[in-house]
Amino acid sequence: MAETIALFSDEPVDGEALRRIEALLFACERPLTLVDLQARLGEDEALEQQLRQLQTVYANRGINLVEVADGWAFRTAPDLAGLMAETREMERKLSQAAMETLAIIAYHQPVTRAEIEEIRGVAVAKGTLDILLETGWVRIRGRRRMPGRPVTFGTTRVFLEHFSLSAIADLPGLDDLKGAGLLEGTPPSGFSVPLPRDDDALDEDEDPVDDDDGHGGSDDGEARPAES
Amino acid sequence: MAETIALFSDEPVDGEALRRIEALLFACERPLTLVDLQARLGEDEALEQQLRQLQTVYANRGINLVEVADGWAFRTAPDLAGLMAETREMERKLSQAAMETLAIIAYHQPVTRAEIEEIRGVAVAKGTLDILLETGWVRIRGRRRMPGRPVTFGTTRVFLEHFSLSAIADLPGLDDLKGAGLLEGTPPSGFSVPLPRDDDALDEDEDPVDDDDGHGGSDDGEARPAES
Amino acid sequence: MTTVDPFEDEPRQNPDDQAFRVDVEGYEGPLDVLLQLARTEKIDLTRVAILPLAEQYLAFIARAKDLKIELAADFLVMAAWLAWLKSRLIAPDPSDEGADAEMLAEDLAFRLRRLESMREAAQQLFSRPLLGQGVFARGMPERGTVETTVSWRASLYDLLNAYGSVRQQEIVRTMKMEKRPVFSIVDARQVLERIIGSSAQWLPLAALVAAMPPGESRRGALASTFGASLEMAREGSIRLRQSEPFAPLFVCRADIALDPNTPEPPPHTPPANGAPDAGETLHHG
Repeated sequence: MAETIALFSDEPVDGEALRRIEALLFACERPLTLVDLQARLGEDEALEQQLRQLQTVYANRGINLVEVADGWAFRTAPDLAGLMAETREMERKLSQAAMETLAIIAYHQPVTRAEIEEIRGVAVAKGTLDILLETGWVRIRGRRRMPGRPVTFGTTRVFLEHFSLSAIADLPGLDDLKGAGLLEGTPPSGFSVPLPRDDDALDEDEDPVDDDDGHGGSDDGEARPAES
Repeated sequence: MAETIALFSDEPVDGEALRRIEALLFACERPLTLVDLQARLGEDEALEQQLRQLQTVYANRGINLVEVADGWAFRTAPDLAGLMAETREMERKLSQAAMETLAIIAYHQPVTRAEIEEIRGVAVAKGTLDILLETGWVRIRGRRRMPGRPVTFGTTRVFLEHFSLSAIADLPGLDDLKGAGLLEGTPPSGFSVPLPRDDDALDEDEDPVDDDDGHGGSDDGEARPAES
Repeated sequence: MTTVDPFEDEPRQNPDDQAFRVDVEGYEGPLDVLLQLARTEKIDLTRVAILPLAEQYLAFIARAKDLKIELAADFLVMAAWLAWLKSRLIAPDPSDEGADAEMLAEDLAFRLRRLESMREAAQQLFSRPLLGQGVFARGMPERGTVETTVSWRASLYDLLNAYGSVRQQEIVRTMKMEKRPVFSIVDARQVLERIIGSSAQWLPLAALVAAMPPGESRRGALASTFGASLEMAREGSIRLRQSEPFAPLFVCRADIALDPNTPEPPPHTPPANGAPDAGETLHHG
């Protein structure tokens, strides 16, 4: 790809003049107009042509010579802008609401938004589910076969990796939670901590997320089923 | 004078890689080290060769690719300095004493104040060292493990950058001075030839500057990251 | 020689001798003077040519003394030392080591060469293409856009803790329900009025308690029912009868209780199985 280093055509080239223009434009902290350049280089009728030549030299390069509103300047080639982009990692903590929702999804999956709300006893903000989907820890598994066909949520492999679980069944059960002091008091009868599973097989009352519903499997808040 | 645009020899050229390196180095006013570049471009064994190729491309241009301060940077060609009158920074007028002291620190580092004074044959005014520290060219490296635990001085990356040195080993005349034994202690003592080093590793007889001794801000100006 | 530096401190005042002051101010200590002398006298420092240099220095000091210039101590120390060195170099004392003087001379020459080399180095350094003077960096550095990628942090403990706190609410909720035995006297009275009002005979209080809505604490229902019946009896709308202490209580509408045709409540027979009856429970309540 040697052609990224453009060459001049047959037109006469004053290499020394190009060097000087190049250096001036490089070192100056603002774009230079023809007048600016002439003030520093001396009057030269060929200046504009030389600028065009220089522009050709840099046409396919990592930096381009561009004419901006207030003069001429070097700029990074637009297609390389991504290279300049600096990615900074920012660590963020999940909110308590998001942690609780995540925990409910982990234990009770596949679970619908309404079911999460029933367990939490408060509504789940749409943003909370969006954040959980963004973490990559939560995924939409399918749709519950019931009126409104609400989507069901489950956890992902990334979730297991992040929390260093070899399998979702490794989440501690009721006795472990009590033993760790995370649950206190006597649970009422019928209180249980489910043994979670996160495999891809759909439950009997789960349908795959259809392509034809046009919602791309988002949790769009669509079809929030009647609360129990 | 088309030859101002240097061409490659027969060696294979990855034009796209050169574009990317060019863009990165052009965007930054400070030198980028190989590590900096690899952080943005990904590991590539050819990087150093590509830098040399790019250096060749720019060899006769108004802007040159130079090795400076353990990194690479684009700089205007030295012969065009006269053109840059308006861009020129206010020159720091250093006294002869300060310039000499700087040279002694550069060539003899790590060096204590007493050693500087021995070489100069005269006391070093406190202000002289303060000025040098303020320029960012000199830093306090550590403490000499000897009675009084005097601080040792050395130079910084900013020093290399300012004086267009690729590394401390590039100090002008260093080899001659070494050959003449002028970097040694006094001759009758007959010590081995020490070479100046500006890396952070402390000498055997150097200690780190303690926090508790109140000389805070010891390493100011030192080793600022290459990218701004 | 590291103690005083007259030339880096305040310029010394020698108003009497302007010319010499100007001359001397360029020097930084005795080594500097020696170096300058070597230069002006073209004395080659690479060879041991200390003798002529020492003579030059001594002459310099003598001239300063003639001009009554107060010289810093280290200038004088150097002069004394050079005078001694000169005498030893010219006429080595066989008793002490003559080689010593030559070594000291070489030492001094080394120091001078070293200082000179640093001066040259400084000059070379500052004649390099200095950034911002001889070479220039990009005037308009381009800052890349900063993309922030969020990495979410949560530990397994956070997760379990959150789950625990959610499910804990369930446990607390259930326990609260158990603690809610509120069946008020007003409620009991409504039920009593309905049942007694439609009944034309004496009714055991225990039966009335049993008729209270289910799901409430029996003990609470008993207390409320008893309280309501006492209230109604006080108002005269019902009559209460108990054949003996701890015997079951019977309740009847006042008008019917007064009717001689109304059958009397059954006589008390203490329960053989010891099951608590209404009266007994009342005493405990």
